[in-house]
Amino acid sequence: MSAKEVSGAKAPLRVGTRRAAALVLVAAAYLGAGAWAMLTGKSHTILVDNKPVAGLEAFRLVEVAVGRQEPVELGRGERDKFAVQGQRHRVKIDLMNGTEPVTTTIVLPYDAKMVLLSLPKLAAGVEPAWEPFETGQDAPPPAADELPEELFGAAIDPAPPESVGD
Amino acid sequence: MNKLKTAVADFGWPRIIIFFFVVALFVAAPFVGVRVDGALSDVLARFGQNGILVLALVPMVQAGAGLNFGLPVGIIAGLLGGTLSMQFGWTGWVGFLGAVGVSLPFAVLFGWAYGLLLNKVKGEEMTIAMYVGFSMVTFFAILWLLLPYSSPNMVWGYSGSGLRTTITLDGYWTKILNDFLAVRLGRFFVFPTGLLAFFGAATGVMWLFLKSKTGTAMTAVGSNPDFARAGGVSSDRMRLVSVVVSTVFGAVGILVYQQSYGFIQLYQAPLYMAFPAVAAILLGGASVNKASMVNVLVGTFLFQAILTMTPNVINSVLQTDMSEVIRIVISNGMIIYALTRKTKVSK
Amino acid sequence: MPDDTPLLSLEGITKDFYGTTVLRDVSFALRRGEILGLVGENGAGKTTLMRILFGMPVIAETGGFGGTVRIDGRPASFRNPFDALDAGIGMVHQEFSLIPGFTTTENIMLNREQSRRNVAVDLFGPRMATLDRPAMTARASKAIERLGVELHPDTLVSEMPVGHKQFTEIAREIDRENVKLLVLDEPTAVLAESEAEILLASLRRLAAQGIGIIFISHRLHEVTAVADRVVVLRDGQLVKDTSAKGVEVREIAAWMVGREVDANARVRSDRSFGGPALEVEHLWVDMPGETVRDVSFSVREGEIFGIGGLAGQGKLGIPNGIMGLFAAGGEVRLHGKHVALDAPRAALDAGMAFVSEDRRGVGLLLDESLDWNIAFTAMQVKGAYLRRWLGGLFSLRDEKAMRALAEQYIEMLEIKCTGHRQKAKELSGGNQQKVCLAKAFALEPNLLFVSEPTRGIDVGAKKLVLDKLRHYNRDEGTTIVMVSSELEELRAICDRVAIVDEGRIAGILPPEAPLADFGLLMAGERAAEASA
Amino acid sequence: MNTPFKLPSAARVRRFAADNVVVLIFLFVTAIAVPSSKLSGTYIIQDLLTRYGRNAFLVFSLLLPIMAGMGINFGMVLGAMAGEIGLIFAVDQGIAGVQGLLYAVLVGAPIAILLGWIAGQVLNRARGREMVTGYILGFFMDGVYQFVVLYLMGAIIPITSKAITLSRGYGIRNTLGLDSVRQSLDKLLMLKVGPFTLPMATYLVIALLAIFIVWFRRTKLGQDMRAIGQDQTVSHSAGIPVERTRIVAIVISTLLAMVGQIIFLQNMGNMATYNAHRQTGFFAAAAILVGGASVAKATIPNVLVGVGLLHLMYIVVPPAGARLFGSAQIGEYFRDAMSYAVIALALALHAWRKRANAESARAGLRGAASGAVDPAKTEGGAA
Repeated sequence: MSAKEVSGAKAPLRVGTRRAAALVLVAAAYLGAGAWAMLTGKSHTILVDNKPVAGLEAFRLVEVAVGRQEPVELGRGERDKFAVQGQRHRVKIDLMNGTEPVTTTIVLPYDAKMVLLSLPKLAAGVEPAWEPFETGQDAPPPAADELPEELFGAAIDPAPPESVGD
Repeated sequence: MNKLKTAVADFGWPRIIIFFFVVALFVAAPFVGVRVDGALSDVLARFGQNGILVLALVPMVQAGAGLNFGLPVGIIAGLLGGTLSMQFGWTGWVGFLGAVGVSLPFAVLFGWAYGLLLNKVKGEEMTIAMYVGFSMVTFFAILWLLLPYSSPNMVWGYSGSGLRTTITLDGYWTKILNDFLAVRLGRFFVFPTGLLAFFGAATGVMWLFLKSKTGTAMTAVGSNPDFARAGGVSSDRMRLVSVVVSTVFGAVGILVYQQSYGFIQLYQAPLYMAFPAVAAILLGGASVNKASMVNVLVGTFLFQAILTMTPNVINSVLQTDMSEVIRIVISNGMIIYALTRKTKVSK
Repeated sequence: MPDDTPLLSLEGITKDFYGTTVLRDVSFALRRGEILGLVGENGAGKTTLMRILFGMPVIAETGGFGGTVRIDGRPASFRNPFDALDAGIGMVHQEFSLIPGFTTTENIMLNREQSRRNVAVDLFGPRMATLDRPAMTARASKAIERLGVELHPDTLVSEMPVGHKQFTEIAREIDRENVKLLVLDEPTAVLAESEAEILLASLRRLAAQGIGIIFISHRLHEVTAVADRVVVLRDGQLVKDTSAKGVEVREIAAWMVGREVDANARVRSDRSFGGPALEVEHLWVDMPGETVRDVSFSVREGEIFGIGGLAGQGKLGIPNGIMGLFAAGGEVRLHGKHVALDAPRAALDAGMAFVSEDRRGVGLLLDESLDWNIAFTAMQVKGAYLRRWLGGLFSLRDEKAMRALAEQYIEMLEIKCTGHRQKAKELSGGNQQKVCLAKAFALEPNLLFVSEPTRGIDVGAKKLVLDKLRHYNRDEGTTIVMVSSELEELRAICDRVAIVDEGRIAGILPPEAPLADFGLLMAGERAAEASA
Repeated sequence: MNTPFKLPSAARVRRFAADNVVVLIFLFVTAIAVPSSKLSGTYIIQDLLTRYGRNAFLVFSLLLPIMAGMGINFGMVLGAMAGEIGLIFAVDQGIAGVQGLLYAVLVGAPIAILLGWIAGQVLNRARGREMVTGYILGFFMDGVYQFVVLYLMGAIIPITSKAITLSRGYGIRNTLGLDSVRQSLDKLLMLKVGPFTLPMATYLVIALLAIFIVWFRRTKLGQDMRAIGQDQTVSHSAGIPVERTRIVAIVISTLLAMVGQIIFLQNMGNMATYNAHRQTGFFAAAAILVGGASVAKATIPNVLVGVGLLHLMYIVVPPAGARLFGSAQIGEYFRDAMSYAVIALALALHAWRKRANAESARAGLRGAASGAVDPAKTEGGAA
């Protein structure tokens, strides 16, 4: 017979182990995909900071780029932010004074939502050049709290005919 | 013991649990600062307000046409009656009774057409009824905008045409039944005599109808269509009658509801109105093919008690408003329970 | 095949349902390549025997059976039909178990599809294998070829003629590699003459390939034509096990129906009848499983007219069609007046009443009380038991009158119940039947159809029901048409008995006619031959 | 024996019309509405292209239950809820882009399987009224969803982001911004053709699903589903595990709906936490029925045609209403009324046809041998 018949009875053991192996594979793929999505998809905000810090001077003018994103120019004491995904990022600093741009790789921890990257530190090779950045509120102030609309609430009784206790 | 067991099984655990839930709510109410007399007054008002809509489900269940998810068909007829009566400028009793009178021919007409359709689709009535109701409501939403209503109390002020989404009945027949011979006891308790009397009368009419020759034939059709056929009864005709009666009660029911509520709500409002009524009758012990007046009374009372008490009591206890969730879960859970139960027609 | 062990042997099979013995000590054997014709009236025990053979759960649920079933000499006990299938026993049922939207191939290979393994099989189990359609078609073609019939593998079942459906079903059974025994239950019932011929030829072919076949049929000439051996069951007992060679159809018919005739059952001295009460011409009825094709007869005033025949031949269709419960056509006249068909109300208004064979389905409102059950039809048809209000503007049920009526019949028919409020479903079968009779009597009909009045009720109730019918006929002068599978019963109380076969009346006999004549009529032999 | 005779051409036209009445009505309405909407062809086509990507996947999830004879799976909203929960977690965890969608799918999958299994069990107990039961089950689970998302999330289920929780400290806000995953699948492979942009990655996913369904039909399981869809009793006696197979059909449908809802929402860019799923089943059902499917038979072309027709109507009717009646609101009500009516009509036609077929099948049993066949009676069987 050309077609191979699927039969559990003929080789139960082999099918059993194959099955188990396949299940392990599925589990591994599920976890692997999850890990990949989490690691590479995690979003971080990098604040690039051109301020004097720990005895290091701020640059007069600096162009900085994270990954392949558009570079931004920062004057002395200025700060900007990059939204990135993943933990490992190349940061390119161009001092705009004819010197070669410096490229460094930084690795952020997974759970750092927002980090403050000091450009003077980075240029001077101080490790680590970033520090976690905590804000009082990590989000825009919430608008008025909205609660769900009722499903068929209006139909049942939108407002009691007479509220309890007058 | 065995008898008790079968009685419990007959009635169904969900109903018993909900029953004790309601009892517990009433018992707990005073401890969390909710006045029982006020709550009871509320429950009674809602009971009368919603009862006729629940009653409207009985004939179709009895005739074996299932739960009338197409109740909005009747509700639309009632809305037509109400708005037309207002347009004619009728107020007070004339207005209310006029609204009922005007809505009846529409209800009979719609019910008849709707019944003809349901007769063609035996076995699938409930899903189709639901969508017939939905399309009727949305179709009439267009008409509310287009029909030449002109009473300034009803149309949008800025454009001068098209009915408002919510029309107040103040000055027309707000609470005309509720306040009729109402008895006030203490500060918090009002007994809505007129409303309950009207509901009682409607229940009586339905009861008499089921006792008539036609009503008997209808019940037999629902109980065993083959038996009825062999007895010379046309099941199509009986089902048609049941749909018409259900639609008429739906029309009257919404008018009673609105006078108690004080507003006419148009457009999308009637879309889901069948669901609470269905939940209530099932809660009262009805099944998909058997329903009685007792089911209506008990079910409406229990259901309205839950709706009134949960926001007050549960919210005081948990410090959060979970009543919406409880209501959704209980009412739909009840419907699912009824739908998944083995139909008890023995064969 | 020179093998002495029989393929199948049944040894002392005994079975009773709740104390009623339906099979008593049945033993016979079947060799390879042999065709065994199994014949018997309804209720002779054929079905039960086959259920035992197939290990149907209903047998175990009702207390198992006595005796031994041996396959190839080894005792076999199947817990469910799938075990039997695995052991190589195939069964072709009377009603088709085919999927209408599937092709011949798909039906033959149903749930035994050839498939190819793929990755998904490892992940989600064998049901993810893809079907190997060419292999399936090849295999189906092989089975069809083995059967020796013309059947296209890609035709949809819904577009097939009936005969081809039957062949598809047989092909499905013989496709199993290990099939050695095939049971066919009335396979020719739905076939035209020519198709039946082809089927019989296929059976011979299969037998020649070494498959043992049990062929159940009421068409005795087919049995004699195809079978090597004939086994006759009557009342649960094996009455004859003989070689089919040289056996006459008439002989088998006599074995099939031949009981001892109750000598004193005949009290039929001074019966006299009026003119024709009911005339039926070219009646056809679409009753599923009981199709009536072309029936004409007439019943005289005051007569008890019996209609008999085997199950599925259409005898039940006759009253159901006349009473308008199933689509019907032809001409029916009651006392010379035309009665509209397809309208139960017309039949009832004409003065006919019907006690249905489907007691629980049509006869009763199981969930309602006895007074409802008894009074309902009279209320709807005659407007009785109603109390009028407001000058007849509307009327309500007269519960008091209904109660009186119910109590009258409870007493008259000796219905055992707790009272008129008891629900019909709580009564025993015999008492339910009496309620059905009461319902018909309450209509005060001038013609009463009674269909299978004694089916499924105990002996005492049986006698009472028959006596009541006889008395009702005598005292009220009501003409009765009684349809029954119990030939004896018909012969005991009827004035004439018609036998229905394949939707037509095969013949009308006086009750005193020899039993073998009745048997022949049931077996599909023409009336001319029977009376010869 | 019964060679199918050629229908006269008028009868054939009538039959075609009867089979496709739903599609024809829709074509008629849109044919009137398109010119009166005064929308440019480019606009309509671009909008349609976007809506295909957004909705087609959801509609595909209805195919398998129909094949298994369970009608339209209105319980697919359960899958939609699972997808939304997945997205809530993806947003909360700050996982962005396509990875965020993948993460949402991975989180949603076990929930969808569980919900699908529950739905399958429930529907197995409601044989013959699967559709209405599925519909109510959607409502019921909506309550449970609300309980979980509004009360448990942030209280028992850890939610880290304050941006999505209500100010009282627990419960998710009514509107969830999906900026981090917004159109990330659509933009993955954007193709510009003339004036149109085509979200090729989304189309690719939909195409893969279509291929999966074609392949699935050819598996043993698919064959079993088809068999059960036609006759449960016969399938059962042939040894096919009917109940299990029906559950599997619902589980797969729920899973697909979960993915479909994620694709839908990534295109929308934000999510009404408590409402997004409520109309999902309705739109999907309307689409597949408009495409000419019935409750018992649905094909991939039905899905594609249906999504196109339904959304064409949704695009053109409101502006047409505004021009014809001076109110876009009328157009909106009109399209809703049309969609509801189409579902009712399609269901009614199917139920009605099923009965007619059963009757003509019974007439066929009588056989041609009878000399007394009443011609008036057999007309239903032939025509």
